[in-house]
Amino acid sequence: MSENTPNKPKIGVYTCHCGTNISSMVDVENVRDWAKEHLGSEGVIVSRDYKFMCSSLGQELIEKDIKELGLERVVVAACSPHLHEKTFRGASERAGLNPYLTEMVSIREQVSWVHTDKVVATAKAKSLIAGTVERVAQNAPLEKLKVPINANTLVVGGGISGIQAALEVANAGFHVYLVEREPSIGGHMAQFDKTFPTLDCSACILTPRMVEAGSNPNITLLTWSEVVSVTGFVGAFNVTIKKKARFVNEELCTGCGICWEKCPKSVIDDVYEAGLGYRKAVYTPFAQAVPKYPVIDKPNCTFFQKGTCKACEKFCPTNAIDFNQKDEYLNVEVGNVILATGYDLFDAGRVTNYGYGRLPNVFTSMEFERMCNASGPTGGEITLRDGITKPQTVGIIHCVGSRDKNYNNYCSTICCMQSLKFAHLVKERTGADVYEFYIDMRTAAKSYDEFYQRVLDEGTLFVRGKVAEVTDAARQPHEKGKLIVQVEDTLIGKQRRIPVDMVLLSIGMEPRADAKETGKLFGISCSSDGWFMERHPKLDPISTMTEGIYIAGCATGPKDIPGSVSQGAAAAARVLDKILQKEVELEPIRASVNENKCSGCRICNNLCPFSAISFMPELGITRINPALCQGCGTCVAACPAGAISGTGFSNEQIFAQIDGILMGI
Amino acid sequence: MSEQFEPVIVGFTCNWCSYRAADTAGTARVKYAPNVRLIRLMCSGRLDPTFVMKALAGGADGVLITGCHPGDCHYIEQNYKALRRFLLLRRTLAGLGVEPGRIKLIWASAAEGLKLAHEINQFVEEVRALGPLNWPKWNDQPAEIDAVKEVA
Amino acid sequence: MSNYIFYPGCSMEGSAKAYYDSLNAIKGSLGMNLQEIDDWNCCGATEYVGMNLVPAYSLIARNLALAANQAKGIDTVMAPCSACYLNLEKADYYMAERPTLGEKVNEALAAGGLHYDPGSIQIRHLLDVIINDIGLETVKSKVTNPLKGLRVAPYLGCMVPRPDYQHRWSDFEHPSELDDVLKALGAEVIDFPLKTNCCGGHMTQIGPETAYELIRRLVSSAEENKADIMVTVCPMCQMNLDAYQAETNRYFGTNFHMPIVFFTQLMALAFGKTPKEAGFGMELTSTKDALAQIGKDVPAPAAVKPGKKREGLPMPAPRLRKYAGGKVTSE
Amino acid sequence: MSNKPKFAMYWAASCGGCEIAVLNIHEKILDVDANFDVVFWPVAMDAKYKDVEEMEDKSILLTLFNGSMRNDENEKIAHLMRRKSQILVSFGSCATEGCVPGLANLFPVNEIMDVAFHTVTTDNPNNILPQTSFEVPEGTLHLPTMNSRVKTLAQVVDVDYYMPGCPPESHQIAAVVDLVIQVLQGKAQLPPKGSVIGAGNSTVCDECPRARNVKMIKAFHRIQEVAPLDPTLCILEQGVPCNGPATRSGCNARCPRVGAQCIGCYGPAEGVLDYGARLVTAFASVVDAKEPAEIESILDGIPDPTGQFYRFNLADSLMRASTSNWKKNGH
Repeated sequence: MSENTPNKPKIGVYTCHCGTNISSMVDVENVRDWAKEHLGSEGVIVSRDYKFMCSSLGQELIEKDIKELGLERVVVAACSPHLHEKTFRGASERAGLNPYLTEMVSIREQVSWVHTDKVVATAKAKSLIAGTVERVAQNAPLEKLKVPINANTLVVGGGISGIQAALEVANAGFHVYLVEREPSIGGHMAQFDKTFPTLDCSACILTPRMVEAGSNPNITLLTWSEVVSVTGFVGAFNVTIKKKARFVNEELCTGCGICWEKCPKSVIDDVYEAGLGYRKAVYTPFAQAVPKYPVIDKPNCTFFQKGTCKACEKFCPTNAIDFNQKDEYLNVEVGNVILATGYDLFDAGRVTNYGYGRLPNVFTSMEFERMCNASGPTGGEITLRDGITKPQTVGIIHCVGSRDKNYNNYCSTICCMQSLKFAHLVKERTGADVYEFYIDMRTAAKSYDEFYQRVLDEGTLFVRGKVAEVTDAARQPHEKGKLIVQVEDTLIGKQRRIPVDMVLLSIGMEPRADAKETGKLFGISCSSDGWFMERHPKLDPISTMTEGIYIAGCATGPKDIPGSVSQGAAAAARVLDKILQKEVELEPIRASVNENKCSGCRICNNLCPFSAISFMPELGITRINPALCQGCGTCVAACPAGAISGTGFSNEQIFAQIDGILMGI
Repeated sequence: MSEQFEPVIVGFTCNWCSYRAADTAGTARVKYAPNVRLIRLMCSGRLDPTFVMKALAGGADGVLITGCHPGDCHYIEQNYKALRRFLLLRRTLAGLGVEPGRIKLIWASAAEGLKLAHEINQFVEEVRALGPLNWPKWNDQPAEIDAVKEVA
Repeated sequence: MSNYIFYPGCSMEGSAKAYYDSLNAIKGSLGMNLQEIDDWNCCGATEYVGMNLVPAYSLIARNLALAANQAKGIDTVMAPCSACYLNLEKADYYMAERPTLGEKVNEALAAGGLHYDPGSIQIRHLLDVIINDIGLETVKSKVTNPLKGLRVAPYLGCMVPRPDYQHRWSDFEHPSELDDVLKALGAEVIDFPLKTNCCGGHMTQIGPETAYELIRRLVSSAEENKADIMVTVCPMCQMNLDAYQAETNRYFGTNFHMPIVFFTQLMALAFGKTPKEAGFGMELTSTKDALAQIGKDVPAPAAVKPGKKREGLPMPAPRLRKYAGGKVTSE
Repeated sequence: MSNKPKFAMYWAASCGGCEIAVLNIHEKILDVDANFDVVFWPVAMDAKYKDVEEMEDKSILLTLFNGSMRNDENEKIAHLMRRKSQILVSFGSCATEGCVPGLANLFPVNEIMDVAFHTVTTDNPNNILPQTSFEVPEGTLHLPTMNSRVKTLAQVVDVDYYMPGCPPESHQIAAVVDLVIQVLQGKAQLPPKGSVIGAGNSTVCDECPRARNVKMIKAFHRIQEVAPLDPTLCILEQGVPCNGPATRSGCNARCPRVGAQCIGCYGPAEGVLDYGARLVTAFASVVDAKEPAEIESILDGIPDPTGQFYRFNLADSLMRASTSNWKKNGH
């Protein structure tokens, strides 16, 4: 029933030498002549070879044949289609042939480069070509799908990466909805004291950007908010955003701060102060918060819990406190989405042998950031938990939770530099001796290694080895009352016990705990590590498999600030490119349902992760939305009635290719 | 060509992981057995059991199906659907006397050129050990009565 | 009543009699019904598996096979001794993980008409059973005289929480189970940093200096943390820290006095049993001061009647021997 | 002899159900008689092959040929009827896709013989097997020779139309008879050669009144294990393998309507290359599991997938027969 059509289309076969890359292992001339003789019956009317098919001359060869010989199909046997499919389809198109009537055969990556017997390799090349010749005869001309683009953009996550992305798009004159979970934008960067390697004050460089984002008329700032549902597709997403009740009327509030001065209830601040400091039940996370409006932390608010207090309401000069405020749900239409949802910090408590949570003077890197910060709980004083004692010796442990098969295999990339920064700050402010316990030093970015050298010169002591444990169990008198770092110094090949007063754990980054759900919400996937997955890890690191959804910053993997900023900007550039095109072109590889054949059995209904498949109860049949369809073909292969067909990879094409490949047998 | 039996194997790859794994193997000049001829699909989820049957009935001695690692599918989770089909297909073919060892499903990420090459070599050996399948070319064109041998 | 197949192991009848007695003293109130494995044998302790796997595992698996036969609906074999527990776990785990080993072992068992399918029975330590089956609430409810003011150092030793094949323990560096039980008894539990460090095991026999150092670390850390008494779940640990403490003092010229008992002994006390019932008095490092903290007295050790002094050499004197040459070789 | 167009029907390897189905068209049978001159219909009237052989080629207008190609006699007559008929209809599942006789292709012919003549149900002490020729005083007697493999009619001769069903539904037969008569009267056109007639071009679900939802199946059951079957809900959804989704419509969902799963007698839908493959992918698609072990255990609910998927279609499937069939027959 799939048997080849009686009158074959005119096919041209072009075999590339690729210099000697192919011809050294495949007898190209022989292939050329064979194709003419043996595939003539299959419609091949011309077969040529050329040194470099992808060169402009090579392409012209094809264009000329299309025009003069009226070729209806083109097969190029050369490298992988992932390299040059666009090239040759472009050539065909210039010559007036629908690009989707041109196919490539990979006889370099799949033949000449991986085999060693020229006879066998040539034979394999022939059978692959035969397969593609049969296939291409079944190809149908296709048109790219065009979808109009809504110029509004959604940016999820108000860290530095999201802020950057939002500003770029807004400054280009398009509207942005910037959604942030916390009461203020700023993200992790707002918590840091200094940034490596320049030692700029983090707040000083971040605040202006935050203010800009807060005041830009093209940016609708939605803090204390979360995206709850996403429907639609590239160009026309429909997003529902939950605005959690602030219990503060933003119209009336001036951010004067009287409410949190008067609020009697202070709460340990686990988010911004990393558990090292306190905040009130009504609060803004930090002084430079954007927006300036506070939120009331319901579970901790005396009024909400006990029914009395209302101190904030009493003292508010503008009556902005509103205990009756409810969660709101906002519906927005956007054309593109940028996810910059950032990272979670590794829970140091999981590495029990480092004693975090048990041994008071073991701190995490974020705790230390807050401690160093002039606006932090100790006003920038570096002390032990008691808040008084200055440490004489400090041990900094690298790779806590990273590069360790018990926790995370990956390198968190920033810990080395962050640890060096800490070493510098400790020396600068306390003059204490500092030990860095590292597995490898990774300072590979602009002026990072120089900073390493600087810290070396400052006299920080480096011990190469993975710390086995941090304990307070002294073995020798001089260890008494200290924290002992037990480590194998791999450079001298000895076990060492180094007594210190304070231990800093350079904890790694982890994907957000809810990254998977977020991924599902936006129809993108996570890698096995849990980070959002790029369309291509090298060549397309900020777009995803779902058209119109872009990812930036640490949501895609551990990154430093420059990396996050550039990704934010890059994602914005992609979005602008889409917006300015006014419509997107989608690859026309799509599935469609033959409604006469569809019996509405609904076998396919649970197969599409992009929810392109929907059942029409009134018609008793299933339909596929071409704009949502990503072209994977799973439903095509699944339809028991053979009612679903897929362009580009139709049954007929694959059947023919199988026949062709097995022709010689 | 050596004397030993050289199996003919048809392979199906997804466009994103395993086909790129083949590219990676090529770029790295990893050498592997030439017995497998790859057919590119967009996703292992596209694999219709008919493809496998057609290949075997058409003279292939084995069929290799490759896709992205579970959890890494570029279409989120379609490789799981390929897995389910593969498992039921293997049972069905066993009922027709096709040794389960003749069809194999492997996961290979774009980076795993070496792994793909290794898996291909291994599979070729496995099929070689099973020997030729050479399914009969059924003489379908309505013809004169074909000679029937005495039985019983 | 929750039923368990019970594997006491050799030490319970010897060096760890206090463990045995105290367990018997409390099992009733905890509603534990223990069916001892008939005709059980030694688990091979810590050395044998290091020498020759098949016989070692066969020795262990024999107990498992017996237990499985005896099970009759009981799915758990409980061992109070850490070494026994670990050995049984090991055998069960590796017989499954290495089928060939499993076959060899079963071959050996077959000689005795036995067979064991790994995984067919649960292997659990007494502490695990008390925490997860009986539950802390029950334990609390049985406490009649809480151990108020007694500072205890909970010491598990290395064999219980590691390698933890079945993921039964809260953590393999700092598990909290023992602490929780002792807290439930009303004792003041110190955060003992070395709770899973090694006691030296049989190094006391083959490299005493090494063992002494390990013992020293444990005892001194317990003292530093102002513990009145150390509590363990392991006969080996108890033996090393108790019996070799004096040796250790002598070796380092220190003067540690850190009694160490089994957690079941303190449970028994807290449940209102007498120190004697709780198996006190058998330890070598006196628990007198410790028990004084909770107003208890240590029963006088059963008077050992002086054995009659042996005279002469323990072995027969060398006899003159003549050789063919007729030459005397020794006198 | 009248000059009415001639009609013939033949019965090759089949059960006779097709004939019954034709008679089941009730009074319509009279139209057949009124419009046709029935020249050859072994089951209904006496006729000899040589009578047919003597007819002019193409002298029979319509032949409904049922039954599969099991032996050389079947094939001879197939060729004969092809020569003599203008319109040759592959009538019923046996002729069209091999049907149950086609399942013989799972075994070598000699095994089938053994089962038929050597099993306990057959008292055959002297191992007597039918011979294809046998000498008697009067001369040589002949029996048809078994083909190595059961074939469909179209695999032997050129076929004009296909009419699926085991047997074809009588209302469909009636419809076809009507059509041909109308064509004779010049009121209608014959469909293009090679088309399937007397059937729908969707699948059974299209005609099935049962409610259908998204399917997530955790276990497959045999129908008798699911009692009571929800009379209003899709049978497959209730875990009973129902071939409806892949089976050509036209029977008006006869079996599902009366609470039995579709077993697929109408064969594949239009344009489908392999019927079984459609069911493999359909059933696999609704399995609700991701872990290989769980998937396998769910699939265990379909104990004989090959039989489930190829009960009617084996002889016309891509594979046609099992290796044991063609290997043992030294294909």
